[in-house]
Amino acid sequence: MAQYILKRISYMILTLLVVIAMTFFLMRSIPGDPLASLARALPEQTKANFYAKYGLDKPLFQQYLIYMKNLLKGDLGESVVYAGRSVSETIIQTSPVSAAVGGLALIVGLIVGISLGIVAALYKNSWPDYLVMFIAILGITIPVFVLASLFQYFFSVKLGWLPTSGWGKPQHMVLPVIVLCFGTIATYARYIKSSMLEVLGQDYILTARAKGLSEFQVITRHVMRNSMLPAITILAGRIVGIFTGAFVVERMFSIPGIGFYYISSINNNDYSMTLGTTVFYAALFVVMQLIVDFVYMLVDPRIRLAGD
Amino acid sequence: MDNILKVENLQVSFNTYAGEVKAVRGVDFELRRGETLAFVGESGCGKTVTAKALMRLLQPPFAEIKPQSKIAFNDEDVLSMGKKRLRQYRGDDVSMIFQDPMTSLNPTMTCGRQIMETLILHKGITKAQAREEAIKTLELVKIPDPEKRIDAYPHQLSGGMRQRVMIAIALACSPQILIADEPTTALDVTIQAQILDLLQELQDRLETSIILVTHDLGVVANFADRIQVMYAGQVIERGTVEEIFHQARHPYTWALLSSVPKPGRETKKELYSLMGTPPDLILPLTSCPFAPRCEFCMNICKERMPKETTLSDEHRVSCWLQHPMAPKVETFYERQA
Amino acid sequence: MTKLLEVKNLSKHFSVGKNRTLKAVQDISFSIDRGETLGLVGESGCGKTTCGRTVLKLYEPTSGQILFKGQDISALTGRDLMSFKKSAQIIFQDPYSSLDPRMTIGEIVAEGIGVHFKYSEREKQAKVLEILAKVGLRDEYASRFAHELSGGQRQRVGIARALAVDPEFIVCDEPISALDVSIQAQIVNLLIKLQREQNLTYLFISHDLSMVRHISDRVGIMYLGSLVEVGTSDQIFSHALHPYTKALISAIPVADPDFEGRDSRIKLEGEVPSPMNPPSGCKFRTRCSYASDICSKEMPILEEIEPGRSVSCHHWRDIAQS
Amino acid sequence: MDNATNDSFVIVGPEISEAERIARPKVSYLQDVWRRFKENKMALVALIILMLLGFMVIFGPSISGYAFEEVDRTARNQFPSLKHWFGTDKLGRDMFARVCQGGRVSLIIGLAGAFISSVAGCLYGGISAYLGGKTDDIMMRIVEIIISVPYLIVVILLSVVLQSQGIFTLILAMTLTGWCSTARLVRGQVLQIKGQDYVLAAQALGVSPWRIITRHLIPNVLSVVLVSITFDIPGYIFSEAFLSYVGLGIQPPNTSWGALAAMAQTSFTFYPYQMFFPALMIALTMLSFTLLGDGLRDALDPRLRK
Repeated sequence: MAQYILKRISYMILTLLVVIAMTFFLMRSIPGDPLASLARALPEQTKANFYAKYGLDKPLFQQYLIYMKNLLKGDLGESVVYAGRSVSETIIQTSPVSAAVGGLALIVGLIVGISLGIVAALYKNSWPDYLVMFIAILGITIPVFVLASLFQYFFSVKLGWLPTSGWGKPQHMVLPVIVLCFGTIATYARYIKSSMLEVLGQDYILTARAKGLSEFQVITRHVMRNSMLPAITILAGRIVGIFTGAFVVERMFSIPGIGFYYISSINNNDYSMTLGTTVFYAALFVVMQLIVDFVYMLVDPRIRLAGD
Repeated sequence: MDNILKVENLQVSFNTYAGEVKAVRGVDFELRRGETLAFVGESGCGKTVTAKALMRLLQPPFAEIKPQSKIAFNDEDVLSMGKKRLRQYRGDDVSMIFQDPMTSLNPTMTCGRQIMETLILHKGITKAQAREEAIKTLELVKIPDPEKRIDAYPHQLSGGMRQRVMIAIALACSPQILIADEPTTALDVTIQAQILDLLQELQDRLETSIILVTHDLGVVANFADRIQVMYAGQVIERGTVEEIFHQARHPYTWALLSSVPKPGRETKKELYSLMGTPPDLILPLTSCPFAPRCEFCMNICKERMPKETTLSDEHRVSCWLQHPMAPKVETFYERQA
Repeated sequence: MTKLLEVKNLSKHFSVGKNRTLKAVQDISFSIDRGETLGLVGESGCGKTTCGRTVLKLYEPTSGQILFKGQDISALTGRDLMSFKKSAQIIFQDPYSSLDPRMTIGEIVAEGIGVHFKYSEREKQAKVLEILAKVGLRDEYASRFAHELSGGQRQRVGIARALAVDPEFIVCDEPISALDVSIQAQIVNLLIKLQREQNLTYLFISHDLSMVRHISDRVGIMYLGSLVEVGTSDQIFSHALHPYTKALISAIPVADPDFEGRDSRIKLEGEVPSPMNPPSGCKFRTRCSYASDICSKEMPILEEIEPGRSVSCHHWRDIAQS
Repeated sequence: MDNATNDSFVIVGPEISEAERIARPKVSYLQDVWRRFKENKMALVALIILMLLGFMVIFGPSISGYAFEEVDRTARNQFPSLKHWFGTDKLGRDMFARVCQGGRVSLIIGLAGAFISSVAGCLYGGISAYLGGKTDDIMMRIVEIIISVPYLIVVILLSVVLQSQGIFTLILAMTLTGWCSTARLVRGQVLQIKGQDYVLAAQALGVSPWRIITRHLIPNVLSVVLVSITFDIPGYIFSEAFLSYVGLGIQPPNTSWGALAAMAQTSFTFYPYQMFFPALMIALTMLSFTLLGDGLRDALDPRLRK
């Protein structure tokens, strides 16, 4: 077991190294160089200083080593566009905001999605099922930014219940969280429904019924756990969905989260910011995936014990 | 002997895309206290469906028990039981074990909890008491180290052990009837013998009535008191074990008995074998369903359904050969002997 | 009689995960004469299927030799290999997974013909129908798909596929265990009839002892990857020497309520140990009533006690006398 | 028993042909699939919607009478009317023509992306599973690493790096990691089929590996791949829409549904119709492909055959 965890962690580190190297060299393979557009108007001497400041005057491989060394110290460099703004600090300041919105959206999405999935499975082929599946289909068929626009239009512009955008008050969170959790609701409602229907067809459900358990007890004791377990595996995918959804949502609702800065850095050609944030996202994702896998292993006795 | 279960005109249909599959077509029988009744027949003959119908385990709307059917448990109508009474009936009065112990145990729940669940449900005892009871039940089904095994998950046990756990679950509340649906089919021969011995021993001790569903006549020979042979959703012959094995009257029963090689008989000799396959149950049956495969098929067999003829207290058969006008025939095993 | 197949000290190990090996077949030797049926019996997981597949070169043996008509099959290549594949065929247990769901019955049977014979399309079709008729399937089945057939019919298609290349030797890997009783007899009769007509040689793998006794000339008993006893049907079933064989035979359910031997049945306690971690010495000792000290220390060898009869037990002499 | 004659009790013996008769009519595989597909009304409707969408996208521009890049400064931001069915945008371009053109781009991206990644995934997964052993280990480790990098991050990164935002670079960026999930899926399937007895039987018959792959493995994997393609297509359309929103998608004057919707988003409050039509098209396409995929999956699943 311990050996397995160790193995997984070393794979994770390997993956991270590959991702960082890939990101770094890809960013550097941009035709010209990352500072070209910004440095064009500068006089020759300033230009050289500018390049030296970001370490771009050294050979490429050396730059990579320096970058890695700094990375280990937690230093991701300085923004190219906004002088003096440290990339690491920006990430540290903005990520809690993203985590709050994203985490809330994930929790709400899971609760609502799982409940809807259960309802749909229990009332299969009747109106609650159709209604749930309709919501689920909406969730996966409408792009996030369209959904966000619609919500802003109705709840802020037409009804005036909630602010259109901004950050700081609890009501600022409502619309972004709703928009963001839609994808999770849709994915989980569909997944849980089919997973539950599959479990309901298993032999051990027949055993449970033959014991004299009520349908409610059969569901809560035997169906739930066995149909929830595989749903953990798709959690990693949903976490990513929350992140990428956050790019759009944070921008549309002017939330000062990390996604907001990521998108602006791309649009502003802020090379070091884009590089740093990408590395951060990749690392976060890889770690999340590992955690999800471990959680799955802990809750499923078949896997837990097979490792012994 | 008094009847504990009485079934009359049981009819079960499955609604499939191709139409209504009449899986059980008017089965009636009674089960007595303390006896073992075996349902014998090939796959698709309706024996498992009948067994599940007894516990109302068939899922509507896909499966449907027709309204004219009657199942009486101690003179109580099972088909009209309310939800609450039905739950008590399942598990407390009647319980069931299934063919494949791997898939019929919940993989994510310890064996102990699966046994305790029934106990808590029907006996209204506390968790601690239930655990104690569960250990006793595991001892009863001869699982070594019951204190340890009670916390094992099903996949940690071998096939034979799993089937013992299934039996423990079924017998936890000492039900009056145990329905065993092919309990040994998925097991190896030596384990199969262990499980059958165990069932026999428990029956003697607990005086449970057993319905044994099987396709293996060997399993039935020393285990059952009475046998009913099923074909195409109907009971075609029934009687005591001796009557079925020694005085069978239905050509299908003959065929079943003769197609198994017997020790001491010349080897590599041709076994009696039935040609063809059982009828598709989606088709209506107006004549004897066995007629197309029957060596003694007569003209009337293809026109009309035979009625059940009573040969002794227990022995009844549905075959036109019993008609006074029918010719006398020599059975296969008389020929082979 | 000439030996068609000779297996010498065959072992087949599978690696399972890291540093763990499953010794599915361990050091077994036997031979089959032309026109003979050797039954191979054992409980699930004893390695009988692996053994059957290894002698057909579907698995590469870990060690040991397999001689087919005196030729070592591991050395076969090119044309010789193809001619071996034509002579040695297999019939599977599961009539559902053994037929490609995307092919018609005709295509399934024709596949082997296409590989081994240079027939025109017409000759091929004629041969397919001929083979189907031989296993009792009508022409109209050639254009059907496997899922439209019943279990017994499917199994006959499996036999037809093997027969289509005119083999001399067929490994029957539990061909009847997934079938209904009345259908089992059909298939066994068919196998016996075909053997008579074409002088086929069978390795008949099964856990159904009564059928094995019925069809086999000689029988080998396997336990946890080892062959524990080999002999003629009569020797094995009436005068078994290995305690496991004895127990196995007495566990056969007999379809006769007045069967007398029932009370003297040998009851085997306990479970089959895991093949990943077999007991030391004699593998059967954990369940054996004859077990003594030597059994846990020394692995008994399969000794030939008379021509064609061998047993692997430290105590067989005592058992033979009792 | 009144009309029973002596003749009734004459033994005539079994009628094997009768007993062996196949009662149900002969159904070929495709017929069977089509029958089950038809039963799923939603999937059927989805198929029809997709055909209509395809028709609109191909012939739409010639029907409307406007070119998608044709600017008419006199007719800016006009609401839908008989003249401009879907209205016009802020440059006075006909929205219907633009939606049709955008559809072409979006659908091409979806179809080409799904197709390329399926072919790559099939080859990679198939080879990995068929060769097995160490090769399989290494190949799957590579996939694991690629797959654990967030998909959209890679796409964004590649779009930034490749800079020219034409259709082909977009497809390239999206398929560069998109094939991984197909590869895993195919590998799993091939491994499963490889262990089936019918493949073993073919090996025992001496059938060549090439023939085993083409005759047994591929046909049996194809249905699963087909289903995964139907789910992949909307995925690519969606990703492109997202990229357009971020500013990395198709660049003007060319357009896609995603780009149209993203453009309209800023002025949504005033001209909701500009967003409505492209968003509707995206939603319809997504919906139809999802339902179609569901229907196909059920129809092709051999477990459901009876």
